[in-house]
Amino acid sequence: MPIAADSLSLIGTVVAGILTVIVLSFAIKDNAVFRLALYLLIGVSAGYAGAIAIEDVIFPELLLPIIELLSANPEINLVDLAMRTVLTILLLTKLFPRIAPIGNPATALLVGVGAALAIAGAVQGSILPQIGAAGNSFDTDSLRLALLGGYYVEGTGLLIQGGITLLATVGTLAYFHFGTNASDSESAKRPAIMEWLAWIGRVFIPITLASLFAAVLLATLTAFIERIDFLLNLLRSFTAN
Amino acid sequence: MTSLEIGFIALGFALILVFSLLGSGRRNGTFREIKAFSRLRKNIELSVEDGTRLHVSLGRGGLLGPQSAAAFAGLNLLREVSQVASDSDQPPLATTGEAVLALLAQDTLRANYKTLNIGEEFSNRYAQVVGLSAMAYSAGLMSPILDNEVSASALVGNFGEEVGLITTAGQRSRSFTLGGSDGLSSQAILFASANEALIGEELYASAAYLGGSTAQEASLRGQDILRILIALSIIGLALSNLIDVVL
Amino acid sequence: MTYNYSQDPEEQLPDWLKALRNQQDEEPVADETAAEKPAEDTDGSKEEEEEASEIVETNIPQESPPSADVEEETDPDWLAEIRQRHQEDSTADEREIRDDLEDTQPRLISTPPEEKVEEHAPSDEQLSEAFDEMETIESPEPEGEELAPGEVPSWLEALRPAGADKASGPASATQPSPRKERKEEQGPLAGLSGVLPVEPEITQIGGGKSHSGQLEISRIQKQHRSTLEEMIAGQSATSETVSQKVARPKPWLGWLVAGALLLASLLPLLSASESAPLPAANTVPAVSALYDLIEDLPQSAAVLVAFEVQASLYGEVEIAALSVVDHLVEKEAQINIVSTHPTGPALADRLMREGIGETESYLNLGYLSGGMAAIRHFASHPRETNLLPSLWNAPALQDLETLSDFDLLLIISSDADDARAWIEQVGAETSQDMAAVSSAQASPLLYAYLQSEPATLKGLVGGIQGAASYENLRNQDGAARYYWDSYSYVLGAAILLILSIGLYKRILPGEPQQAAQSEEEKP
Amino acid sequence: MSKWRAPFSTAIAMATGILLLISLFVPQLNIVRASLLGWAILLSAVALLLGLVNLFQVHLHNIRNKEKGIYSFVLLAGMITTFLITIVQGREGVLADWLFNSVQVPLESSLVALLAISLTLMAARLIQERKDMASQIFAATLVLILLGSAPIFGLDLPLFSSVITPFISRVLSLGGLRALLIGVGLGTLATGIRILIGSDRPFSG
Repeated sequence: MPIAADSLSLIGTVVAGILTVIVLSFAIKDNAVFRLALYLLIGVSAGYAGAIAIEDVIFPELLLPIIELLSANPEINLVDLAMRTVLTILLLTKLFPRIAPIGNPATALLVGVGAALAIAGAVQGSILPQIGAAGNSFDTDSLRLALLGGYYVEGTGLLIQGGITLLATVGTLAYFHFGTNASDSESAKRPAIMEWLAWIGRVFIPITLASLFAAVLLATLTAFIERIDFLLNLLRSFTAN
Repeated sequence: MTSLEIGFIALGFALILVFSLLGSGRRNGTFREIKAFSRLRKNIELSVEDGTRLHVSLGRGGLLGPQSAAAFAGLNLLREVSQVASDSDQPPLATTGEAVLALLAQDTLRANYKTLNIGEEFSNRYAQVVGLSAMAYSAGLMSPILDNEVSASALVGNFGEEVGLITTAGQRSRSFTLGGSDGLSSQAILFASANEALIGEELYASAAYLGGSTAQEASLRGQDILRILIALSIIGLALSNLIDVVL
Repeated sequence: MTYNYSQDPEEQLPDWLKALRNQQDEEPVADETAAEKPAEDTDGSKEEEEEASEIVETNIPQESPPSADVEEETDPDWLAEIRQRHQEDSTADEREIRDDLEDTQPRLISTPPEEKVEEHAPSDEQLSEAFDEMETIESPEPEGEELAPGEVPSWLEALRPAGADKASGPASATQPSPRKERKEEQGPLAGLSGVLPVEPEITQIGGGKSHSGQLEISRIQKQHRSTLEEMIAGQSATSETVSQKVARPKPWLGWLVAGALLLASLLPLLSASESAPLPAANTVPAVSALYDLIEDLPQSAAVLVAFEVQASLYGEVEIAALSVVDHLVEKEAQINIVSTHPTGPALADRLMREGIGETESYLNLGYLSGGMAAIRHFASHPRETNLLPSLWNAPALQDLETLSDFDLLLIISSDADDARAWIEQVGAETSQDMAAVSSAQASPLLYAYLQSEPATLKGLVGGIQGAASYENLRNQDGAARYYWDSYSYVLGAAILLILSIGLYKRILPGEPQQAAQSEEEKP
Repeated sequence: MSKWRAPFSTAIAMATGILLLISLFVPQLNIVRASLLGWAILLSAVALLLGLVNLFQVHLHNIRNKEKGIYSFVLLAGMITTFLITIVQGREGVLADWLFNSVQVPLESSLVALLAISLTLMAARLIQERKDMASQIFAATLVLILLGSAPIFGLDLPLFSSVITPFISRVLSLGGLRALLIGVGLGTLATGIRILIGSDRPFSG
């Protein structure tokens, strides 16, 4: 049905255009239609996510094996399937506040898995690689080349850059030091050297945050242009017709 | 995993356990001031006094990833907040953008209601999923904040750039917003727009600062030690690399 | 900020740790306070501080009668005090109503001591006494050196609940022991009559100790009073309150920003101008590195694309990704797409169909549910995951058993966390070459991974800027070139707006300054 | 009830977490890892459905109590329609695809576009209202980075684009970024450990 598909596509573009205008209208004034659009988004995205969860996970991982078990498929791992079923049932008790605590073991399992993955992820992904990277703040490969080639000005530049990066890293780390030796809030300051390094951190943290903020701003500005271009093209296609 | 990774994790375990056992938080005195927490307390207190609603938003980080830790930090905060405000005229509202988190938030609130002997007043609606995508989540939070249904919001968990819309709503309605996220971009947005922002690992200290357990305080002590070791390693590595080049 | 000495943090220690810790306490502390006092706490003044502040929460247990959860739900002192105050207020309210309906005789409810205490909880008169008490406690504060200022923070000072005031005041400093006994009321000893004297609670609340009965101050008046006190409670409190009430943004500023950005983006789009210079090729090493990676791919290389794009930033990431994906298609790479976002596969289809115009040269493996856990699982056992199994039997994928069998892993991501998850999890399993195309917002963070040691990310194209460089490298104009002028103008407008709105009040004389954030610890 | 249950759940969380952590570096335990992760993935999908039910309950309650009834009605209508269509047709079905591409994507993209306006205003207000050192450094850095991010009104500012902005992003901000990443990592590690030693128990309802 190519015609129907075309009409659907056209309607879709118009609907998308209207929704875009409605959302952007919030910049002028908060309004009821904007709120309606928000609620529509919540509903549609939730419905979509729920359907995908059933289609891609719950059906193949739970329902299908049960169906296969009922049709006497010998390859089904009974223990595994039993665990899946029990855990699912336990979790479903959370729907009913009175019996919800029965489902705690299921959420506890999720929490345990989450904690383990968090620990592994933090160490493998953030802490150790960044320690390695910060340890190489002086970019030794380039520095070696610069010194070998007699580029002493560049070499000095690399040294200064490395020094700044190193100082920023250590200063920022020191900023987060929680403990103090004071016994009351009046004098609750970090140990002296930490306090000194933390001051450096206080200079570098806003610089880092500003660069991150700038990146988000640039991303959203691009998205803004893309939306305006979309509206412009929609308008053009109407005027052309 | 390499032996270095295993060693680091083991060291983390050991430090937190040792500090927990020693109860070091008491012995060593204070932690540095984090103004965000002082102001959050003030707002909790005002909210309870005024009978207005507190809002704790736990973010949208799933449990099956590193974001789970930020979510757990948010749950700890929720626990502390709900202990004081659950039986007020307007019990606190917990919102999430992740279904598992909503279940945990319900568990947390339910436990507190039971403790306060008002278990029958608990409703699953006090811990809501407000949207299941990043933007839907912020959309779900904008309305109640814009309509002044909450007097103060603590956004503690995993957020992305959408947090900017939430804080914008907070600015428009002039409600207090404290924000802490494990995402660095969202930390930057929160720094620029929230009344108070938690930067870096301050987010994970929220429970300890609001009166958490020995282990929570011990973990701050442990983090301090690990951080010093890390800083020393970084300096040592950098200098040894440098000496290696120069020689 | 002062750490709360006064709570009983051990309550939340895991049971096994508690047991260990109890074993560790060598001192034969006879009473039930043993578990609360660290054995190594020898500093006398500290002890006093602890005791003093612990006394503050003397009345807490009465508010939370022991229940199944109590062992792990101990209030921190400040929260407990607020709640206690609140509950006292509501109790007083209830009493007022009851008094109206029935006689004024206090009814003693039978069993639990806590409830008895509530029955003795303040009437208006008692509240007023308590309020007076508050004054008497607050004023001598400087002289009570054993009560360190940090022990009872100033914010709490203003709202100190009646019972707590009594307990923490000089009078109660002479009777520290009841507090310790009461503390155990919440623990495993709850209910043991020999351990839990009820009377001190009653005497404290019931108020034999009240100093005066001058004014009858109602609850509301008391609230007003405390709010007023709070307002004048000192420099720091004032600055906090002021900074909290940041002015609401003026609506016309929103219109101005929206209008200016709209104009700045529209003008170049309308005129189809392409005058703004693109970033020079080869100036961004990370972009060149990705270009080289793709350029060096063998014929019909197998590329795994982790498409971690959320619908919200699809528009921006599409601009960044088009040129790179087009390059892959040009190199006749076999593109296999996977996503841990439910919406990822649909967006990937959209990119390939609408953006690239390809429907054949890629396989959409679908949605990988389970976030980072699933990535880890997928990285180690790609064939065992829940991705459409039939696709693995496709000729292009038949020989691929592990992720190392792919020639390249390209992460297309709108969010740094998602890209991070792939870098961390795949990096832990294989030494696979990884590169990323990301939204501009994710690129500073991913840059840190580009520079990490060993480098976990080999190349990166971030946002429209990265794409513009990439197009320049390929010598082919694309989406980035199309939007580049608009981008340039919108950026200019944004900078102008930020500076002009931000600075106009400073430049114009006589404008009152808005509330300023204090200059304290905020980094 | 939870008196006996909390220790049991705590034990489960501890055992699961520790087992999974060990299995992450003992290849022989791959089967354990695969099973645990498989169950967790299934459970989070089931939880997502519970989340949907929660959303449904909340908004049904709103409709019944006539609190923002029309909004809640739109939400539920959108949710049920999308859910049913996507379940029946599959993700690639015409209507499901239409709903996704014509409703969800434009709404989300437009909210990000709206965010551009919000962020611009946010930065301006920060300069306007905050006088502390951190905010001033933040504002100055932000403007300097933006000036070198692309040509401004079509004009390239070489000092910014090739010197200042790269220096800020690759030197000045990089050190702080690393430390922030390490800090978040440390917080994550500590939080995870507290759960595995049974101290934090977010499931004990």
